[in-house]
Amino acid sequence: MAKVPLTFTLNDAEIGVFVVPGSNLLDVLRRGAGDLTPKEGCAQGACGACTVLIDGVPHLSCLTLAEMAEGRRISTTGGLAVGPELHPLQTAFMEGFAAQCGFCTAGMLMSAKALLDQTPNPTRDQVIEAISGNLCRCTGYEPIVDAILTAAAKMQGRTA
Amino acid sequence: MSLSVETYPTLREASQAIGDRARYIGGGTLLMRAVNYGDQSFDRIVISREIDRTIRNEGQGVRIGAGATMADVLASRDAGFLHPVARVIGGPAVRNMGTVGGNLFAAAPFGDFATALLALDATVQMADGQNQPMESFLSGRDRARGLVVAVTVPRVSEREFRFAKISRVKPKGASMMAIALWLRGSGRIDEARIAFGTMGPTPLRAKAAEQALRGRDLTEPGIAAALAVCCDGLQPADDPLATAWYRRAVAPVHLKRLLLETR
Amino acid sequence: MAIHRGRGFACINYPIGMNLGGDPAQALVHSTPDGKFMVALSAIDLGQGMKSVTRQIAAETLGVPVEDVYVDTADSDTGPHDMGSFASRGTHRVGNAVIRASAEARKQMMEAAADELEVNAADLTTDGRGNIHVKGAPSRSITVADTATAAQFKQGRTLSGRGIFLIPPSDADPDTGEMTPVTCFAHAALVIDVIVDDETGEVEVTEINSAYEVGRALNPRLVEQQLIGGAWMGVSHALYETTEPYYPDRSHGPEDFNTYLMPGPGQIVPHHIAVLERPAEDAPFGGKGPGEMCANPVLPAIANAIYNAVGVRCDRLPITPEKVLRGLQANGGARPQGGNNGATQGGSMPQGQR
Amino acid sequence: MTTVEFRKDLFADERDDTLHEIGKPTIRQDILGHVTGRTPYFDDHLFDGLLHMRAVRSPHHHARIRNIDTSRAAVMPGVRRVVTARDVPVNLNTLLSLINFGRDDEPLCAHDKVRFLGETVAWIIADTERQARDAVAQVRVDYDPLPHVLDVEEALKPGAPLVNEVYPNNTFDYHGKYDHQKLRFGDVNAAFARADHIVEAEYQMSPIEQAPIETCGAIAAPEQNGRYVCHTNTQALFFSLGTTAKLLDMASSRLHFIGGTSGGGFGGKVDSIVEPTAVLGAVLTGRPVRFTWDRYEEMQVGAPRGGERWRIKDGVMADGSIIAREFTGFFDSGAYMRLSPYAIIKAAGHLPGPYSIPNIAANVFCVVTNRTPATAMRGFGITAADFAIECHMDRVSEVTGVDPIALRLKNAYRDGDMKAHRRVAKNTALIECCQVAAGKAGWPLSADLAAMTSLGGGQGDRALIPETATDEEGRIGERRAGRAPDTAPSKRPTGRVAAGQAGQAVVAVPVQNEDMQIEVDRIGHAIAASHGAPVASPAPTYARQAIAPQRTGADIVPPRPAAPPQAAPVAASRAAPPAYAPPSQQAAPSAYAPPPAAPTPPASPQAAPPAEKPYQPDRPFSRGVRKPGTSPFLSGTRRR
Repeated sequence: MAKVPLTFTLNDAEIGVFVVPGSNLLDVLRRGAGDLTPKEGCAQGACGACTVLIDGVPHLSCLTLAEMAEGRRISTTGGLAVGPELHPLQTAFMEGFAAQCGFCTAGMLMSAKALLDQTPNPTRDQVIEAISGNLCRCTGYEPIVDAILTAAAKMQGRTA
Repeated sequence: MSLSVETYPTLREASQAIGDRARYIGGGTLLMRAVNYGDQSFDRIVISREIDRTIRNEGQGVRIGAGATMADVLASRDAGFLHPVARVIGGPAVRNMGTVGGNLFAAAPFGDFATALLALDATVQMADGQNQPMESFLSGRDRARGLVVAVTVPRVSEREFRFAKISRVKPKGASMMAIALWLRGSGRIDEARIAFGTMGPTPLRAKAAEQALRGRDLTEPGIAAALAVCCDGLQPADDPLATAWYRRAVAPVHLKRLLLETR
Repeated sequence: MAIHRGRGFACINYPIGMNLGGDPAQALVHSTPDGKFMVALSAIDLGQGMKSVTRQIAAETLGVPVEDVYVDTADSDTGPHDMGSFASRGTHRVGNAVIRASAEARKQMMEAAADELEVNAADLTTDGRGNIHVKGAPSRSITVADTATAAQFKQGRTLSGRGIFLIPPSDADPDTGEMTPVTCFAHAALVIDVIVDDETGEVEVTEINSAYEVGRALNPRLVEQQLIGGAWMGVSHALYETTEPYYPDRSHGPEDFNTYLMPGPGQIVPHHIAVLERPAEDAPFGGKGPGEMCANPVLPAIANAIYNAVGVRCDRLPITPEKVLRGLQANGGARPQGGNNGATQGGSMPQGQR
Repeated sequence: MTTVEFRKDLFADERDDTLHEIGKPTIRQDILGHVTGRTPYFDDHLFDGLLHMRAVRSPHHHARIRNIDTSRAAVMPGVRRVVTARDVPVNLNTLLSLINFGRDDEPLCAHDKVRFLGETVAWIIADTERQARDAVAQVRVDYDPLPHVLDVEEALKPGAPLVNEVYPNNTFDYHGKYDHQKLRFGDVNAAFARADHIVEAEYQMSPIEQAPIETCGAIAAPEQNGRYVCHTNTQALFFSLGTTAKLLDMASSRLHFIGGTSGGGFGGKVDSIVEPTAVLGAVLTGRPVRFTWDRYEEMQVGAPRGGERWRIKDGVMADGSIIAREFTGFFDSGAYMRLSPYAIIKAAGHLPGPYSIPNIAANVFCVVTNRTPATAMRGFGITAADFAIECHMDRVSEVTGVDPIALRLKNAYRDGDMKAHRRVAKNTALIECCQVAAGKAGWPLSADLAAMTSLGGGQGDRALIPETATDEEGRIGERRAGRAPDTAPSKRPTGRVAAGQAGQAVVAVPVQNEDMQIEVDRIGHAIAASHGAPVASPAPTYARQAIAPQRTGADIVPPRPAAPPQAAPVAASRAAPPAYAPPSQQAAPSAYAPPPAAPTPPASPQAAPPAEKPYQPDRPFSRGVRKPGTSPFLSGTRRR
């Protein structure tokens, strides 16, 4: 089976890999590019654990045909922190006890980041809408919603 | 039976490439799930470099390229009357991926956008230049050949078009039922088109109810006859979300609430 | 044609740990040369916080700051035997094993410090901030770090400990069912408010007021995580979830998260929680595992609230809108039950006026 | 939205709240890994040359396997190995055999017949997951469908299809004697005869999926020295290791299991199926092999919390006292036993719920059916029983006209009460939970109910084991022979067990040596009086979020004066458990001294609320023990 070349930008790094035709982007990111932060929860597009940003907007990497990522700019939780400096969302999730098993967290953070990039001062309902494609089985969602609002406030110099 | 991916420069060429064992990929939300789960019914994936994501006014209608995503619809002022539909489809990621063209092929419990297009009597434009009304397109959907390149939707006012998605999970969940209404007339209903989603193998019209609304006003007595016959012609089935019995039982309730705007 | 409010109550107890015993847990603790402690377990952290709570237990028992303890749960080559993380046994069984292992390590640590300070180990205590000092004389002290270094490089002594906790296996009597099921029980009671749509059978949980007795909140935020997430799961189990919607008929089983239903982030229920702490005698610092029990009372409380709202007994889970609607039709409509239950907004209102 | 308050005022005299690390809201050790995406789950380990394994699954509920033709699959592109039952060294197991419970009844791979939809009949190992799926589709299995049974009570009928030959009665055999677990305490039939009301109902729970976001999975690979490493998300590392060793007939020392971090479990990752499968694949191919369930498999093939059906019959007096309660319970184990029979004993020990009822009888069945085997889930063995019990309490409330909470308080178990499984209740707190929840919700309680306490049980008959009626109905095999038509506890008892009959309670094994014993003054609770007087705080409350209004009961109901303090005797009678107390102290009465100087205002009749008004609890709902002095740890503020 002939593999095909694929290049894309992953968290500001240029990536070139060879992929099996028909692979999904999630598999390519994890096993091809070695970025293990997006997770596979269903491969059906229903859990959101594989959420990544493509050209700045959230996509489900499990439902993205790898070939269609050619030349695109992909962001994952692996690139969220700047060096040792955590993104305010990460800090807020930590301090807000917004994760238990942690498996949904990377996808949640990507959906939340996309929201705050577009809407720095979201309402609670906007936060809920932004994570509506991301399932969490542990927390009951409330700590996650609170953490995103806290991060937004912090980024705006407010206290939530 | 390993998969191959074929890329074509134009929609027309891509359209000619699809066939028994070749599927076109738009947003991927339907096709890639099938790929991931080893669907054995195809082994070629067809991509077109030419993707029509444009949304523009065209005559009396709005033309939406089949490659337009739900997010594109939400970003379009011209398609403003369709925002209530696009907004309730999937989460943000799905809306960035799922296309209008793909939605026409989505089996229950998906296909909310197609339900709306059926109520609005949209026209489906195929790659070979043929045009088809939504209703006949949907009834022949499983045998459809060729690519959809665009749909043209009559431009309606937000007052004339109403949409309800009944889902148990909020804010995002699969449809237990979707209802789209196109109501024309002032005071009394001159013309009504009613489409139900997830009440049959494809979105279906409630023609008896449409008939019964004609000449009536939107009051409880005015709509009573329509509610009584609203399931005529629908073919609800049991599925994990609800039984056919329940769907029939609550269809008039949700239709009533949409008509009287008491939702 | 109305929305009906209802209020329901339920209370429960829950047995902590694997029934009938026979489920050992072990722990190993050792220090690094600079006085940090590693805890090796084969327990599993599946989100409940096993690593975090055993870390606090170890730190408390050792008498060192929690930052100086790290728990590893990963590896069968280094982690001693444990039955696993289920049956609410983690906190109780593993926690006790960690106490024992940490107690033994502490004993070594205190003896090493006593050698350095030239006092009797029994006269020493820890301040929990990394120092060991003579009781009543904080100035006569040595750091844990210096103690560990001395033990390692000067005294030739390990600061390490082993721990096992076992409730021996027992059996139930075939004729009377006599048994010693478990030794400690958590408790909960809650009041749930719902609204029920009498045309569609849809139920919405509007508020929960609860009291959970957890022995001791070893980490209040971890307890809170369990109680909030557990209540969400309880609502989900009551109203949404099943792999067989028409059980015992096997058809139409959901195959994805689109059709396996769970409440979404738009359905967060306001929840007012009180945590009670009555330490259990044989539990680590009295703490009982709150993770399992917290979902249980939600299910019946919702069923009872629905009956209170519309007079339909929902005895089969999950309580789908269809089941409620069929009940309403069988009764010839809603029969609100009322009652002196303190519901602030009792009664019914036309649909659309919520 | 959510508020949390810690009611430090309650049971304050049983607790030392001045510990250093316990009770602190320390952030999770694993949280930095979670938020950076670096937490290593089982699938986050990369191997060169990783192979992918997928199962061929039964399309039938019940069928004999005539033939499996893998010839076409074997030559498919990328296929490295076709694996069938013949490749499994010891292809029969039951999970709890590791603790010597139950009979081996489940193959890792079916060979003679399939017993549920989705059962494994073969595996394919290939270079890519897609290739494995493609080859799975090419395996041809010739089935001879058999009649199947899916309902627990149908399965108990004499003519029901036999599901699993290891259990020829479609039930687990308890103690080599009965086809169900019995619980008998007192004489329910005699009590029913004198009850004012009989309340009966049936309850059911459908199977529920644990639904962790990470599905069950494992990667196994050859290590050095003839060992195999297995990265797994099991909830029970040594269960999975031991099961693998047994099924593969391999010394456990050749297995190196790495896990400990799981993307959710909720009970669904105990069954130890993916681990032996992946290791088998690694053994057969000499390559790293990944075997993981997709979401469909997780939902429909992976074991759910099984379905349960419960019938409850109560004998109730007009005042709401429940004098007899009878249960008939059915657990749907599916085609194999796994953990279900154990959960049934757990359920039997849990009955009749948190209530003191003098006459109890229960028959609980573990039934084999042709469905996906059941396993553990959060609340295993208890969730459905509690659903049934608590719905039933409301039915009793309706029949007797006694307020739902009042009914529960009236029947609540307390310290010193004898439980139906013949052990004394201790460390109870049901009453306080009811009172606090009622107070928070503004649900009115009468003054006497509000003054109740869990400490005041064990008086009179409540502490005694009554003479008990027994029977020998439902011996193994009788039902299938048509000689035991009834599943409910017998109406015609044939034996009596004398009053007071009980064995010894089982307690924890004492510490191995003295060094492992934490000092008694450092355990933080009321085992001995050797540490300083405990302190309590006035009910700190903290709201989760500043945006959420802090909810107090005070705005709902008027304050009330304190109730009388509880006397010491109950506490004084408690003995230190051997688990903690050094041997020398075991026999000593370990009174945790009640607070000597507690300024406890006795309730005065004058201060009580007007008699004509229903009493409503306020907050804090203490029994009046409010002591001065507040621990720095109890300041009531969230330490972030």
